[in-house]
Amino acid sequence: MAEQTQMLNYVSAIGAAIREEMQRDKTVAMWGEDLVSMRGAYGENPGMYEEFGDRIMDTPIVEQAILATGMGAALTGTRAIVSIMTTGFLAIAFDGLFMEVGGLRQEFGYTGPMPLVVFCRTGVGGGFGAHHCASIESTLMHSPGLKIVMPSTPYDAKGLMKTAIRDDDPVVFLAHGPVYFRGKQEIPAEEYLIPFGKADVKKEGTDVTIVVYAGMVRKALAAAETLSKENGISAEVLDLRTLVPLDIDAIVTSVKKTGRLLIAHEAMKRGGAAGEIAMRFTEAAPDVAKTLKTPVRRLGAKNVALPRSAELERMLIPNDKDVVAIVKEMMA
Amino acid sequence: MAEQTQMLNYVSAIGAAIREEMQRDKTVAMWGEDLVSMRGAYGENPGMYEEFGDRIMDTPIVEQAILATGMGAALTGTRAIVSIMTTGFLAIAFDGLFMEVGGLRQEFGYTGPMPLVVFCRTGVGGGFGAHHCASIESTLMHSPGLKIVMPSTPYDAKGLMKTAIRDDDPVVFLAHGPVYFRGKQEIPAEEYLIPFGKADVKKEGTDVTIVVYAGMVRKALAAAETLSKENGISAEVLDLRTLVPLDIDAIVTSVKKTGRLLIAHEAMKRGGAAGEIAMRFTEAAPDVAKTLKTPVRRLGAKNVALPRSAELERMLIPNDKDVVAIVKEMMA
Amino acid sequence: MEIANDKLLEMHRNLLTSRRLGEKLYEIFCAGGSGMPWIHRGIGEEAIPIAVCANLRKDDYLKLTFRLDYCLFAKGLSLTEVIASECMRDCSELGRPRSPYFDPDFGLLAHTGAGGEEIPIYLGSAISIMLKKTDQVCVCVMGDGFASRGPVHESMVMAASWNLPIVFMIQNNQYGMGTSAKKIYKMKDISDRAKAYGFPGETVDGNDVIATYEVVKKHIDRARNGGGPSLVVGETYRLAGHYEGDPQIYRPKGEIDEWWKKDPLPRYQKRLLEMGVLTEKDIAELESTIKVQMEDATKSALALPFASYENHLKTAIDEL
Amino acid sequence: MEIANDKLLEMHRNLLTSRRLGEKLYEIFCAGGSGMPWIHRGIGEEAIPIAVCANLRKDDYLKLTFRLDYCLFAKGLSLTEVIASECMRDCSELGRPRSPYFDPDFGLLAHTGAGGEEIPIYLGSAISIMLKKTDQVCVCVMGDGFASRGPVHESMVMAASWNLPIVFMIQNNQYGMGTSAKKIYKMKDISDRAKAYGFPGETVDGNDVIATYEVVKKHIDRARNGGGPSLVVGETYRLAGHYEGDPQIYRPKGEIDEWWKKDPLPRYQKRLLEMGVLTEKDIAELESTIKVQMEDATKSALALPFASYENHLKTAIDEL
Ligand SMILES: Cc1ncc(C[n+]2csc(CCOP(=O)(O)OP(=O)(O)O)c2C)c(N)n1
Ligand SMILES: Cc1ncc(C[n+]2csc(CCOP(=O)(O)OP(=O)(O)O)c2C)c(N)n1
Ligand SMILES: [Mg+2]
Ligand SMILES: [Mg+2]
Repeated sequence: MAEQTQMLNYVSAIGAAIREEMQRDKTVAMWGEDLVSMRGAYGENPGMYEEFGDRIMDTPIVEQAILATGMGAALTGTRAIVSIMTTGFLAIAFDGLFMEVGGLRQEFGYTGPMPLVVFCRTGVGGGFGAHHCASIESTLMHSPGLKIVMPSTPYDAKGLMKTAIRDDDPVVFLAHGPVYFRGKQEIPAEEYLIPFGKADVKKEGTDVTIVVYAGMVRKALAAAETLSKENGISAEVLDLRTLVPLDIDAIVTSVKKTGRLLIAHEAMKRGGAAGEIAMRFTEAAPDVAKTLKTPVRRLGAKNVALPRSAELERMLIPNDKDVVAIVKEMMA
Repeated sequence: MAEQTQMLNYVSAIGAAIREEMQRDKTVAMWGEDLVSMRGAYGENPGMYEEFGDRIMDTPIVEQAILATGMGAALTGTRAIVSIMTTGFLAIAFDGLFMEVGGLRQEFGYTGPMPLVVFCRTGVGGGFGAHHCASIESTLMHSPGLKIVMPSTPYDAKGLMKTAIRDDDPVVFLAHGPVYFRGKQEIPAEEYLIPFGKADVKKEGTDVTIVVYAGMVRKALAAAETLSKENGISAEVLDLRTLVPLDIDAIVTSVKKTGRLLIAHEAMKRGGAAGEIAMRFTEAAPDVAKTLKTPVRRLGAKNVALPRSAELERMLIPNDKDVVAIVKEMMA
Repeated sequence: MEIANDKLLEMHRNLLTSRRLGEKLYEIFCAGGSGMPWIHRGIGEEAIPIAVCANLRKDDYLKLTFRLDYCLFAKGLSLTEVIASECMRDCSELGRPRSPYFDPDFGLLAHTGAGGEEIPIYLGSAISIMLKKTDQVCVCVMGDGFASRGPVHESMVMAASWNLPIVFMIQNNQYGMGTSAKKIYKMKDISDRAKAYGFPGETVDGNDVIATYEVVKKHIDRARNGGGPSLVVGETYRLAGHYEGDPQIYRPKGEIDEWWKKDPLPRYQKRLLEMGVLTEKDIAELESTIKVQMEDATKSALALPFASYENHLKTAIDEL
Repeated sequence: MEIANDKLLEMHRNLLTSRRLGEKLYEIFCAGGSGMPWIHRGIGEEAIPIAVCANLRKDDYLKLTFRLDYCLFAKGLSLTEVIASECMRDCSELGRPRSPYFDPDFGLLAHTGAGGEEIPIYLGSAISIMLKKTDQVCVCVMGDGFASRGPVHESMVMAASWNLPIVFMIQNNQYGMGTSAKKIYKMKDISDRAKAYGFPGETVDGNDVIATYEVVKKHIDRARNGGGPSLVVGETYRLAGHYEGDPQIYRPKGEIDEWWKKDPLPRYQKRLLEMGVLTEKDIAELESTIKVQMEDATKSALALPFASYENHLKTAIDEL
């Protein structure tokens, strides 16, 4: 059995997915800053240039052009993966991403393929300041045509990246930076794909549904353990994996069972994804909403900028203790 | 009494506010595309150059620089107003606006003043396509340090613009383009300011609270009239006027009375402001939320790009009939 | 450079067609109800797009300025498709995309509402060309105004660094909305801008069809043969207001009249007459042929249905 | 150009201080627990910021590259303030902003995490200067890498159009992360870029303190006297890795050793010794004075409290 799995960390799982897809399809190409010269800005692409040559390329520091060339290439026969170092720099290319990649085809009624993956590191941690740790996924949800993937584990990251590369629509793949090199997971050696819009129950429970993604998954799981051990509360942890499309059915199913809904993310609270998710839930299942045992709650980072301080940063974003505390309130 | 009021349309009311503040304070200056050569991209600044000379200036077509120079000038002794033609072009300057204007002072703990008004035309209408009609206000709510003003009437526009110019923090002033030249309103000749974070009850009612801003206000008022005449339903129309700060107290007060909450905007539904507002309401008043007569509802544009067609556009964004229909559902 | 008579005549036919098409679109706009949300006229600036198209194949990528998109018929679109696109009709009944302005198979990736954003998008097509190792090229024509924008610069940096098969062209019609290009650009020759990227730059009289054809050809051939990017500046003039209704208070007296004298259409016709390539009779005949084509195309285009709400909703990627 | 001995000695003191300060910060970083989230060393590149600062007044606006922010002591910050800022301490106990790197009264508007975004922000200070009609100037030093970015270009367009009092400076240390500037810029001389804007451009050996001082002075004086913007390129070399821990696989063998030979510190000292402005003894004395200052400053800086959570929350504009 051992040869049928590999132990991979998060970033290697993503690398493996890209490599497999580049082997499978010669039209896949990838570019961004220092993918060759530094083997990826975070050292995530070892051996790629050696294997694929000029299908992996270094760009100047021109995020707007990197992003938009991805779109143009994707319309003209290339299955493009463009790498933007961090979501803070995605903000630089916001117009191209939000309006053009996310809307221009629709604006003109063009229904042909545009297979583009925007690959970007995201996630709070390290105290590197707002641009290196920004979480702007909720702003991208407001774009009409962007699929948004935010995996929490190496397994999910690999399966979702393969789906992203094969998708004929543009996909924003937001990789969770703080876990890039943190811990390995057993990954099947044989190929698997994870469909978009399917949330994953990372832990079953009966008292409260905790909807999370990316960096909050780990914290929610830790909280669920504490809640179970110390308070006898059974929390279900639902990992969305993709924000668009959103697996609203999974949320409704879970809340039908638990009667309580908490949505938590590391992104800033005001304007974060939680409000949208809560509203979607209410719209999709007004009857379940009416019979909630307690109003929907959310957790997000404090409504201030992230400073260059790992310590302040930690205090600003929700942790497992915050999850425990709010769930206890919800059970009271 | 007649000499104590003037009849002004929306855009002239804004112009009057800017003119008064430029007269009052010599450090106020304004720049953007074609403010002098065309008297404003939408002809909204007649006579400004004649009166203020080089305190009103034409720029090249460089939205990123226009926006960011506003910030730099505001930090160095200028009370800056920068004009960005439409919110679609605000997306171009998104990084500067969202991250730098909205966060850099905080990131470095600088507490000094930064009096910047970002003046921008917004609002759907005319079929000019996504960039000229985009509504991206909800994405800006996710920035830590941006105040967001979206007035619906000439009266509000004037009073809020004056407050914006005197504010020592950056303010995004999103003027509702489709009503620029549509109808005049009686405006006091003497000076008045409207504080931020104070919603305005545009019509009182007892059955349902309709929370709106900008272009939806007019439609909600029309709907309220229909509901009252044809269905005997009494709707309260609450015009937020500023999205940040949000007058959550006014919402709670109204919903306490009506027991029903509808939030409507012309912006695209997914990721729009409604989700955030609903969540804030639930958080601020969980007890009121528990006793709602029907779950919170929202209206927003369909989740697709705006095409270059006035007709399709009209079908994609909510109108007064949609408000009537959803309110009737909520009352059923 | 010797230009074949066929090419000269093709360009004449296209130049005349573009003039009449521009006039027809203006007529349709003024009549109202066509579905055209606005109009930004390109009259007097048609020589540049026509000379560019004369050097391109169907599989080359081309961006024109939004003001002259209607000249895309010279890239292979039918007049019907052009008029239909301008009027928000649905061309799928013709077996084409809803708007043929967005059709990568014809080398067209549309334009965006935010000027300048297209340049790096089109640059992406040059990356596809490089990866596929074909001999296609990409030509991006942009206005003097939008040329100021950041993404244009980033595209030039990247094109130079990667030696991509792209020709950047600035159609300097002297104005961006109400702002004179002279107030923005302080160098004598805008094509000096190429020096910032280390590729060739050249300025040409953009109202002279033959001169423009020759200069553009040189740079397109160079790009096609692996020579990399370059910049061509075509000097012309915006004879119309920025938009229909523009009071044009910014225009110095007499300037327009001077430029009407340089109108590329009579200039080119005079030249061809002198060269003996064309007769007055040919022109008259061509005029009447075009007139018929134009009426037919207008009729077919306006008979097409408007872009449909139901189809538009199908572009959603998640719930509506 | 005749440079007064005082100025020469001031620059020497600052150059030596900057070297020792860089070493001290590295020591603090390696020791851990200081609050410094990362370090990007600027060793060997100090001549440019020092020569720039030697031409500025307290009320002039200055942006250095993020890598050499610590040289801001030469603009008037104390060593304590610099070390405290790097270590996320709160300087308000010193009667200064929490981070003196963001202090418009000292001409400092901080740097952003996204390189290049500061340039138009600083350009805004040049607009304030223009409006106030003072004789201040703004100097923006940026790396060869970030110089590619769109907002830098837009700033240059706008500066040229408005004739603003700003000097753009590119500190070409030959690399942006792992990417060689030679792979990006295909023109022989990066200062040719100025030709795209119609203002002067000049390249200087950025490891030669005196040459850099003279060239920078010329352009700053010009801006101060209403002459408008210009571009200076200082050629230097990034002797350290991009970040601490960078395996530097992109570096050609031997390149670093060649550049160590051009280290501006010994070069400048040799020059001053030759000129008789300085003796070996002076240097030794200065070294020990700086050593003491550095220890004192470190102690005071690290004794300051970290930026406080409560104060940070006060920056919110609405509910938390
Ligand atoms: C990014 C952006 N900013 C502003 C506008 C508004 N606008 C429309 S056309 C135009 C002028 C463009 O000038 P130029 O590029 O010279 O083209 P021309 O109109 O002369 O053909 C402007 C500013 C826009 N569409 N996009
Ligand atoms: C907009 C943006 N893109 C990418 C990065 C990541 N990054 C940090 S430093 C750097 C290289 C900068 O090169 P250069 O401007 O030459 O400065 P140097 O490091 O050589 O001092 C990059 C790409 C960033 N901080 N900002
Ligand atoms: Mg123009
Ligand atoms: Mg560098």
